[in-house]
Amino acid sequence: METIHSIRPLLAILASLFAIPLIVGFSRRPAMREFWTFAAAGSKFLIIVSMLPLVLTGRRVTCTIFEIIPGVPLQLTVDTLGLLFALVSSSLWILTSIYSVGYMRGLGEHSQTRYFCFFAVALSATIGVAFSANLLTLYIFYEILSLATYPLVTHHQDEEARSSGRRYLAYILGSSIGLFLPAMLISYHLAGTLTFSASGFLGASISRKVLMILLIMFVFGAAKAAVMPLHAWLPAAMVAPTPVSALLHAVAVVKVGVFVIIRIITGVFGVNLLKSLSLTTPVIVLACITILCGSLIALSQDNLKRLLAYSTISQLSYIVLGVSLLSQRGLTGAFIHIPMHAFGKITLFFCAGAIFVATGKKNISEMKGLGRQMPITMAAFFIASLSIIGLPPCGGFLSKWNLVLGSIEAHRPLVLVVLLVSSLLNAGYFMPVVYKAFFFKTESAVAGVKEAPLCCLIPLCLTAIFSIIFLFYPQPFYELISHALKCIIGAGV
Amino acid sequence: MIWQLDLAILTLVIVCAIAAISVKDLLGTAILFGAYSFMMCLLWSIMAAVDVAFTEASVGAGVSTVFFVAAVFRTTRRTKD
Amino acid sequence: MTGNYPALLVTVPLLAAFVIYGCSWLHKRSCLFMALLGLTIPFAISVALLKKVLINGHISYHLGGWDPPWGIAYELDPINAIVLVAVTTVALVNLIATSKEIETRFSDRRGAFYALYLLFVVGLLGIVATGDLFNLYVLLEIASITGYSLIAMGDPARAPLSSLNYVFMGTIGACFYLLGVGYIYIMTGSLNMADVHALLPPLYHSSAIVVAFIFCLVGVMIKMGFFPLHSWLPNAYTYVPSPAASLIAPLMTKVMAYVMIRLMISVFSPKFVFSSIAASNAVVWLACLAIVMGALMALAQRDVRRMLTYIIVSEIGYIVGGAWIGNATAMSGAVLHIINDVLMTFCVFLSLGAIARSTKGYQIENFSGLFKKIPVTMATFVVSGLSIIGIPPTCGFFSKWYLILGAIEGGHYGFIVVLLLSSLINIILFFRIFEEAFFVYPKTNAVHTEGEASIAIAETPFVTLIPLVLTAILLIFTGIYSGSLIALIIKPVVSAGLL
Amino acid sequence: MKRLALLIVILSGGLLLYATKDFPSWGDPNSPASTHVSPRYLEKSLEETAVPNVVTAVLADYRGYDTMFETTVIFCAGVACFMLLRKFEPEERDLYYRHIPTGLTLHIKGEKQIPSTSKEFEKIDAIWTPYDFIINTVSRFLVPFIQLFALYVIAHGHHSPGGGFQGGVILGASIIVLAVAFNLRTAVRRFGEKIDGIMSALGVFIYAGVGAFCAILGAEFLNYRALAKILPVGKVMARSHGILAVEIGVGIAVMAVMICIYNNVASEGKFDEGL
Amino acid sequence: MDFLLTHLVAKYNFWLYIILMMIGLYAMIAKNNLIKKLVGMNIFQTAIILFYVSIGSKRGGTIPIVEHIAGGGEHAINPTRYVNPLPHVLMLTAIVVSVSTFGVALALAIKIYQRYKTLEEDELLTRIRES
Repeated sequence: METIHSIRPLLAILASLFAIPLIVGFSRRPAMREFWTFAAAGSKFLIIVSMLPLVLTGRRVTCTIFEIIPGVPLQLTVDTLGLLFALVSSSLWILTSIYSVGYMRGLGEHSQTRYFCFFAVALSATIGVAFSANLLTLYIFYEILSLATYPLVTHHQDEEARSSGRRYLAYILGSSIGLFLPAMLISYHLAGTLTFSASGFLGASISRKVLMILLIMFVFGAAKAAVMPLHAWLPAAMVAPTPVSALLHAVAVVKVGVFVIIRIITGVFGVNLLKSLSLTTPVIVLACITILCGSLIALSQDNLKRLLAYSTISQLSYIVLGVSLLSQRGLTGAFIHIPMHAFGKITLFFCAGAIFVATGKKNISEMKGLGRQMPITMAAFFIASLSIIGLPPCGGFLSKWNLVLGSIEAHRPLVLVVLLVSSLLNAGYFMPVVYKAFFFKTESAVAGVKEAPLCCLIPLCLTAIFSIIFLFYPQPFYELISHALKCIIGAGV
Repeated sequence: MIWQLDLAILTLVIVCAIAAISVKDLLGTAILFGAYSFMMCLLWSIMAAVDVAFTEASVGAGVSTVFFVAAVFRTTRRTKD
Repeated sequence: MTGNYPALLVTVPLLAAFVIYGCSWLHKRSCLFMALLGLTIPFAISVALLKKVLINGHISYHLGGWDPPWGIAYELDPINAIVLVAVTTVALVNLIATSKEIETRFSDRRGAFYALYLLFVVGLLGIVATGDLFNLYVLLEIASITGYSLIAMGDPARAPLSSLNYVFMGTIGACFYLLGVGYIYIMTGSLNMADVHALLPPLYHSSAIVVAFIFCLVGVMIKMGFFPLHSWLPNAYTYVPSPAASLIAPLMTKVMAYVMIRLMISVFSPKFVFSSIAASNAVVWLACLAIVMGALMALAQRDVRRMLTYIIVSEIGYIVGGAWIGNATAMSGAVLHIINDVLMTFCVFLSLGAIARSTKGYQIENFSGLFKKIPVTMATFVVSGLSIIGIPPTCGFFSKWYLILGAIEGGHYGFIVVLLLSSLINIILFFRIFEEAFFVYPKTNAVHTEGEASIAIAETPFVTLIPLVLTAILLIFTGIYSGSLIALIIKPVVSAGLL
Repeated sequence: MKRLALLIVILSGGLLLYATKDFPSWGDPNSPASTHVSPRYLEKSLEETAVPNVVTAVLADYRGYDTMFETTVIFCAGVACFMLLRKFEPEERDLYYRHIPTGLTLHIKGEKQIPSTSKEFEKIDAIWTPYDFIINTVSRFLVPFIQLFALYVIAHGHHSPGGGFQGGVILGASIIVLAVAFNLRTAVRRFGEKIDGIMSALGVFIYAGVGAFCAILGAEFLNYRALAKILPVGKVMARSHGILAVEIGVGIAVMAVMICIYNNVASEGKFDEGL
Repeated sequence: MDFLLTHLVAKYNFWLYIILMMIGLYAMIAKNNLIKKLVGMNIFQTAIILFYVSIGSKRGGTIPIVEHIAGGGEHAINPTRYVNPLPHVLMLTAIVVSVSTFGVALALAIKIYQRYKTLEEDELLTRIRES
C-alpha cells in the first residue's frame, strides 16, 4: 500500500487546539469566541475531507512526529476506518457548536469560555485517537480526552456534578491505567512494537491464555465503550450540559471507546488470529449481556437523558458485538453503526436539550402532549428513535441488518435472538415517549411552550434529515468500509 | 605499646559513655562527655594518631564541651532520663 | 579553562557562597545578584559538560593534580552530567522564582540564607560528580547541614523539632554510610570508586564487604527517605519555608537515590548486587511496600504539602524498586524517574509555594475556588499533578512505562500491580485537590450563579510565574523527549554496567 | 521505643560483629589498608610536597579537596547558627546600665538610651553579676599566650602535629575564654560580630580561592604546583607554601566560626551578657 | 582459646568500637531528652572515628611524621615504620563534621526550648498536640 507523508493529520488535530488561545483571548466577547469555535470546527472538517480522496484511492497518509520510545514513534496514520470516524465526529462538531451556542446562551450558563476550550481539546483528542498509528499514540490521546471531558462533566460545579465527575474519572482513568496500560506494556514486551498492522502485531507464537487475558484487559481497559460492568459512569455523566452529552457521550467519548476496541481487535490481534483461536467468545457474551441489560434498564428510566444514556450503553455494544463476530457482514454492520448511531443519538440528545431549554423539563412523565407545542423537535425525536431501533426509513436499519446477517454468517444464532429482542426493547422504551408527546393531552405545565431557539432547532433537524438520507445514500460509507475490510480481512488471506 | 593501659582506657571510655547518657543532670552529662572525649583522645595518641588526638582534644574535649555547657545554661539542666 | 569545568562547576557556587556571606555584612542588596550569578555559571557549565560528555565520553578530572586512588577524582559520565544539569536547573530556576519571597521573608539574614542555599547546591553537585567514597561523605554532610538549617527556618512552632529529628536520622544515615566506607577501606585499602570497583571482585564473598554494602545502602536509604526509614521526611518537608521546600524536596532525596544507583553500579557491581547478595527480591518487595504505604498515608492527609511529602516517599519506592529489579530496562526507568521526579516535585512544590500566597494554609479546603483566582498557577499545579499520576504525555508516564516494562521483563508482577495501584491512588489524591480548586466556590462567596465577577484575579507575580510555566512546559518536553534521553544518555551507561 | 531501639542496636551490632571475622587483625602491617594506597603517602610526601608531617600533606594536598569541604562544613555550621539563633530586635526594650565609677545600676524604660560612646556607663543585663577578680586577671594574662600557641600550631603544622584546624580552634577558644571570664559584651567589643562574619567567609574563601587561583594559572584545581609560576620557589616548595596558605585560611575560618557558634549559643542570639 | 586469640584479642579494638557505637545508637533512639540524644550522636560518631583510627594503626608503627634531616637526605622511607596516615586525615574531617553537626543541633535545641520550655520529647509532642 502506498504511503504518503503529510502533515495534514497533525493539522487536523491541531486545528482545534490553535483555536484555544483565541477562545480564551476573546472570552469577554462571546460572538468572537464562538466565531473561533466555528472556524476551528470548519477548518478541521475541511482538512479531514481533503484527505478523503487520497485514502479512497487506496493510499494512507502518515505523519511521524518523533520517536518517543524506541520502536514506538508518536505517529499518525489516516486509514479508512480512522477517517470514517474522524469524518463523523468532526462533522458533528460543527452542528454541535451551533447547538451549543443556542443552548448555553438560552440557559445563561456560566464559564462558557472554559466550556468551549475543553470542547475543542476533546475534539482534538478524538481526532487524535482516530488517526493514531500505534497503541501508544492512541493511549496518549485517549487519556487527554478523558481529562478534557472531566471539566465538561462537572460543568455545573454543584455537588451532584462533582460526584459524577469523580465517578467518571474513577471508571475511565482507573480502567485505562489499571488495565489498558499494563495490557499495552505486556503487548510491547511480547511483540516489541505497538504499531497497528492489518494482520495484528501480536503473533500466534503467544499462548492462547495470555492472548485471552490481554483481550479482556483491553476490552475492559477501554471503559469508554461502557461494556458492562464498567458502564456506570455514562449515566452519571449525564449531569453535563446537553451539548456535551450529545457530542461526547453519544459521539466522541463513547465512540472512541468502541473505536479503540475495534482497533485492538483489527490492528493489535488481527481478525484472523482471533478467528483461528476463537478468542472473542467472551467478548460476544459480554456485549450481548450489555445490550440486553442496557435496554432493560432504559425501560425503567423516567429521566430522558438517563434513558438515552442506557440506550447508548446498549447500542455501543452492538458495535463491539459486530466486531467480535469477526465475520465480514458483522464488521460492516459494526462500522456502519458508528455513523448511524452517532447521527441518531445526537438527534435524540439535541431534542432532549431543546426540550430542557424550552420547558426546563427533564423527565418523560412531564412531557405529555409536548408534541403539539414542539412539533419539529418531537418529529425529529421520532425519526431518530426509529433509526436507533433499526427500522426503515432510517439509517439505523442498515447497521442492524448487517449485524443480523453477520451473526448468521458467524453461525451464532443466539446473537441473532439477542439482536431481535433488543430491537423490541428499544421500541419499548422509545415509543412511549413519542406516544406520550403526541397523543396525550397537553399538561398545564408545558402549555404555551414554544420551540427552542433556532440555533438549537436547526442542528437537530439536520441530523434527523441526515439519518434518513443515509438509508438511501449509504454509498460513501460503504466505500470506506469496503476499503477497510479489504485490509482487515484480506491481509491474512 | 602497653596493652594494659590501652585496655584500661578503653574500659574507661565505655564507662564514661554509659555514664554520660545515664546521668540525670545535663551539666554532669556535659562534663562526663568532655571526659569521654579526653579519654578518646588519649586512646588515639596511644595508637599514634597524634593529629586526630590533637584535634579531638581541642575540639571534642574543649570547644564542644564549652558549647554544650553554654547550651545547657541556656536551656535546662533537668532531664527525666 | 574548559578543562577545569568539573571543578569549577562545584567551586563557583562555593566561592559565591563565601562572597555572599562576607558581603552580606557590608552591603545586603548585592546578595541576590551574586547568588544568581553563582548559580547561572554552574548551570552553563553543567550544560557544557553534558555536551562534552556526550561527544567525548567519560571525563575524569583529577583534583590537585594527583592521580587516583591517591588524590580525589571527579568522574563524569552521561548520567552524572544529566543529573548535574537537573540540579543546577532546579536550583537556578527556584532561586529566580522565589527570590522575592526570600528577600522579604529573610530580609535581615538573607546573606546567610543565600549562602546556605548555594552551599546546599554545592553539596549536591559534588555528591553527583565525585568519584571518591569519602569525598561523597563530606559533601553529603554539607548538603545535610545546610538542609537542616534551611528546614529549621520554617514554621517556628514545628520546624526546629522536625529539623532536629532530621539531624538525628540524617546523622545516623551518614554515619552508617561512613561505617560502610570504612569497611570497604579496611578490606581494599582504597577509597576511589573505580579503584574499589576493580579491587572488589575477589572479595565478593567476604562478609565484611557484604556488611559494608548493607551499611552504605541503609545509610543512603535513610537519607533518601525509603519507606521504613522515612520517618524524618514528612515533618521536615512539611514545615520547611517554601523557597527552600522547592529546592530541598525535589533534590535531596533524588540525589541520594542516584547515589544508591551509583553505589550499585560503579562501586559494587551489578554482579555482586544481584547475584552475591541475592536480596533483590526482598528489596523490590520492600519498595512495593514503600509505594503502597506512601500512597495510603498520603491519602490520609488533608494538608496538601504533607500529602506531597508522602508522595515523595512513594516515588522513592519507584526508584528503589526499579533499580533493584536488576535489568537494564528497569534501571533505565529508575534513572529516568530520578530526573523526571526532580522536575515534577520541583514544579509541584514551586506552584504550591506560589499558591500559598493566595491561601491561608495548605489544607485542601483552602484551595476552593483557586482556579478562578490564579488560573495559570493552578494550571502548572495541574500539569505537575498529572505528571505525578503518570498521564501521558507528561514525563511521569514515561518513567513509569520503563519501570513497568522492566518489571515485566524481570517477571516481577507484584511491582507492576503496586505501580498501577499507586497511580490510581495518585489520581484520587490530585483530583481531590483539582476538584476543590476548580469546581468548588469558596465558602465566603455565596453567590452561586455569577461566580466569575466576584472573584478577582490575583495571579502570581511574573518573576515567579514565568519560571513556573517554563517548568511545567519542561515536564511535557522531558516526557516527549524521554526516548532520546534513554537512548542517548541513560541506556549506554546502564547497559554497560548491567546484563 | 526502647525495645525497638534495643532491637535495632543489637541487629546492627551483630552485623558489624559478624563482619569483623573477615577483618585483618588489628595493627597488621600487611592489611590492604596499609599496603594499597597509604605507602605512597609515606614514601613520597616529603619528596613531593616537602612536608614531613604526612597527615598535613595528605590533608591539605593529596586530599586537599576533602579538606576544603570540611572547612566549608564548619562554615555552614557557623552560618546556620547565625541564621537560626540571631535575633536582631530585642524582645523588650528595658535597658540596664551600670555606672562604672559608682557601681550603681540604671534601669531605663522606653525609647531613650545612653550613647554607646559613653565611657562611664556600661550596658548590662538584669542578671548581671560582678566579675571575679582572680579569674579575670588570670584569663587576661593567659589569652595572649593561648593565641601565640595557636599561631605556632598553625604555622608549625608542616613539621609537627597540628595545623589550621587545631590552631583555629585554639585561637577561637582564646576569645571564648574572654567571653566566659568577663562577659559576652566584652568579647564582642574586642572581636566584633561583623568582623567575625567576614573572617569566617574570608577564611574559606582563601582556601577555595587558592584552589581556583591554581586553576586560573592553568593547572588543575588545588594543584599548588602552579603557584611556582608566581612564587620564587620550585614546584615542590610551591606545594608546601600552598599548604601553608590554605592552613592559614582554615585557621581563620575555624576561629571565626567557633566564636560565632559560641556567641549565638551562649546568648541565644541576643548578644547580651552571655553565660 | 585459639579462637579467642585470633578473633578477640587480635581485634579487640574493633570489638570495643562496636560496643561504643551500640551505646551511642541506643541513646539516639531510646533516650527521651534531646540533649541526651545529641550526646548519643556524638558517641556514635566518635566510635566510628575510633574504628577508622584502628584501621590505620600498625604494630610497631610510629606517628606519621617522617624523619628528615635539614638539607634533605635522599634516603628511602620505609612505610612499614609509620602508621597509616590516611584514616587520620579522614577522621580529622569526621571530627570537624561532628562538631559542626553538634553546633547546629544545639542551636536547634535552644530554639525548641525557647518555644516549648522543655527538651523532653514526649512533653514536646503533647505540647505540640495541644497547640
